[in-house]
Amino acid sequence: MSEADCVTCGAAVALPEDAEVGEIVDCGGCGTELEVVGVDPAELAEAPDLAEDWGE
Amino acid sequence: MSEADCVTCGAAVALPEDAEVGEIVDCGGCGTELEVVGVDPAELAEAPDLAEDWGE
Amino acid sequence: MSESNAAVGPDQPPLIVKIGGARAVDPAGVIEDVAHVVAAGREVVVVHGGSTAVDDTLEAMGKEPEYVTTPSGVSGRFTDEETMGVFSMVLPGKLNTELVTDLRAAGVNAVGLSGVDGGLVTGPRKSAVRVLEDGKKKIRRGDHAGKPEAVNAGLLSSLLSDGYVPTVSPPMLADDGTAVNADADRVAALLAAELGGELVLLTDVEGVYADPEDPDTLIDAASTPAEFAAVEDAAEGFMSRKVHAAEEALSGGATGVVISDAGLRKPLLAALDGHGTWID
Amino acid sequence: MSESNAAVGPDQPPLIVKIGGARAVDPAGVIEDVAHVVAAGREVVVVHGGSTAVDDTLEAMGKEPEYVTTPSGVSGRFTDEETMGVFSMVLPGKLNTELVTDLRAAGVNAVGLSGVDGGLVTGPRKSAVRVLEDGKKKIRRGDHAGKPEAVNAGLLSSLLSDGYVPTVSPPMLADDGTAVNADADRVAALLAAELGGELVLLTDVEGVYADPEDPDTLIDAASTPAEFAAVEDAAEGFMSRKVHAAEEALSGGATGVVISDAGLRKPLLAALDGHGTWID
Ligand SMILES: [Zn+2]
Ligand SMILES: [Zn+2]
Repeated sequence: MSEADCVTCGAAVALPEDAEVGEIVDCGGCGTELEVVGVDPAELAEAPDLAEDWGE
Repeated sequence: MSEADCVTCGAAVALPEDAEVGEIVDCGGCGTELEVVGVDPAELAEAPDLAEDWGE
Repeated sequence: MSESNAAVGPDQPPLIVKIGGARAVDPAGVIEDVAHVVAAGREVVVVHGGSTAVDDTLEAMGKEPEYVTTPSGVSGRFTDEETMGVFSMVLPGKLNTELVTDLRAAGVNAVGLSGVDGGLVTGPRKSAVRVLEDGKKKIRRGDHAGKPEAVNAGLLSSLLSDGYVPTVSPPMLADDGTAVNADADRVAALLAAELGGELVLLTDVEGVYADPEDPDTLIDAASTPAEFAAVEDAAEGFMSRKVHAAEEALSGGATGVVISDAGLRKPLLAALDGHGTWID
Repeated sequence: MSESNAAVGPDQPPLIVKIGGARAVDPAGVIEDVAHVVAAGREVVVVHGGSTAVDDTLEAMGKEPEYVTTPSGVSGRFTDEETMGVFSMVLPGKLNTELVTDLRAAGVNAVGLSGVDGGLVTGPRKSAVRVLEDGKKKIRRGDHAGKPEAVNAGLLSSLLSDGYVPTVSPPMLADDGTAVNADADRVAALLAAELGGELVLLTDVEGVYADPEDPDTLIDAASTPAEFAAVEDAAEGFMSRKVHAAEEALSGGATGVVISDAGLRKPLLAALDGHGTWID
């Protein structure tokens, strides 16, 4: 299990075993939604806030 | 080998062994171009005069 | 709510008709109806989709159509670059050409346009989408989809005043300059709003049912906020999108919307005559 | 024969540019050139084909493209109903949408149209064709092909005067009401004739060679009947069709035709500046 720092609060965030690029994980420290942008090494970025639209 | 009458002059026109629908045969009597429209029984029609066009 | 023959006069607002796209649906009835309405002097815009035909063509080319579900449960096509090419083949290519040919054969002076032509339909690109896959929330990027927000009204009105029937299909032109997938109901709603027109959404059911399981519960009309809220509550799945489209059309300036059955013998005239669910 | 910068002024006749259809040909150069000419105030119509892309798509769908040879040795596509569907997918669908998107991204106000739209290009259907197969003369029926003979000039000039760049592809609308395959060079020639315009046929060679084996024998210009006869004699295969198209354009009212190389860095400006074979 790898981990990476939250880009907002700096807390260490543990990635699930089978984490995939694109997956969204929540920071346990500040609650920020983080996008897994790399798995080896683990890297996180703030997940874009995408308004969900009915005509998707 | 089957034969059919020329639609123009009435002469008997012999069809090749392997005649196919759509094939064009010439009447030996009057020279009319005849289209094979049936093979069993053999049937002939005047072949349409299709101008050949460069942009075909 | 019946409009009877007044619905086809030249003093009526432009009529925007959204139909399915595939010839398999047999649009002969609606084509005759369009010819009738146009002959009576009313301006008409036809909009079509054709998503199932896109799937058929993808499969014929050995590619599996991909649908994703958002975290809140909305399902939709994920349009990668290759799918976008097939989308253009099927909608503005095969289906639009067939529909324009059929309309012209019925005496309708149709001109086919995609939302890309002349920048007819533009809006923001949505290239990333949140999806739920195997219980995981993910960001999927590379979606060729967009939200129709603006219309080249000059192109549309110029064609209408010259006597043409614009026959419109997705894709639209996104703000990043790419051609992208857009919901055809929503495109039709936007055009109806822009033209201050009446929108007829033809579909494969009679209209909106209070109880989708019970055909006796068809909602005839919704003219008050409370009635509209009841329609919104009742609409499920694909029907909820049509109701959303109706809402966008009306809030943008459309004079009325009807959701009605494409399978009736004269489906467009029937809708104009009061069949289906009227919202205004 | 050089026209230099005068070629792009607003006082020039409309310019009709025929290009290949597939993005693979990289039309970026010609797109920039079209943007340049349009910005200088000249009216431009773009016409494209895309036959090789039709073959690629047929093959991707598991269908073999069919070509037939006429008794006099002219080779051409036989377009059965299924092929016609794929033709519409590829030309007005994928390729036209891509080209309009690319033109718009370059600042050109392009509107894509097939010959079916608004009855833009009409003429007789040629459903039967004489072919030579295994040494036998045969009649093949069911060909979806036509001869472009008439243009909806009103639609074209209305779009041009509104500042659009019509971007046109086959099919055309046949007199029996069907959408059919038509030679894109010939469509371009007909539009040039109708508009009294200048026709640029961009191709994959420098122009017409007196001896196709010898690149030093490029014919620069043909202005007299004798010079034109020399061009006709020299042109072989696909080039003879371009020369026929040039002839139809000129006899119909086009002001001039140039056959030039699409592979040059600025292929359209180069053609307007005197490259290729000029016929007038
Ligand atoms: Zn945090
Ligand atoms: Zn005879």
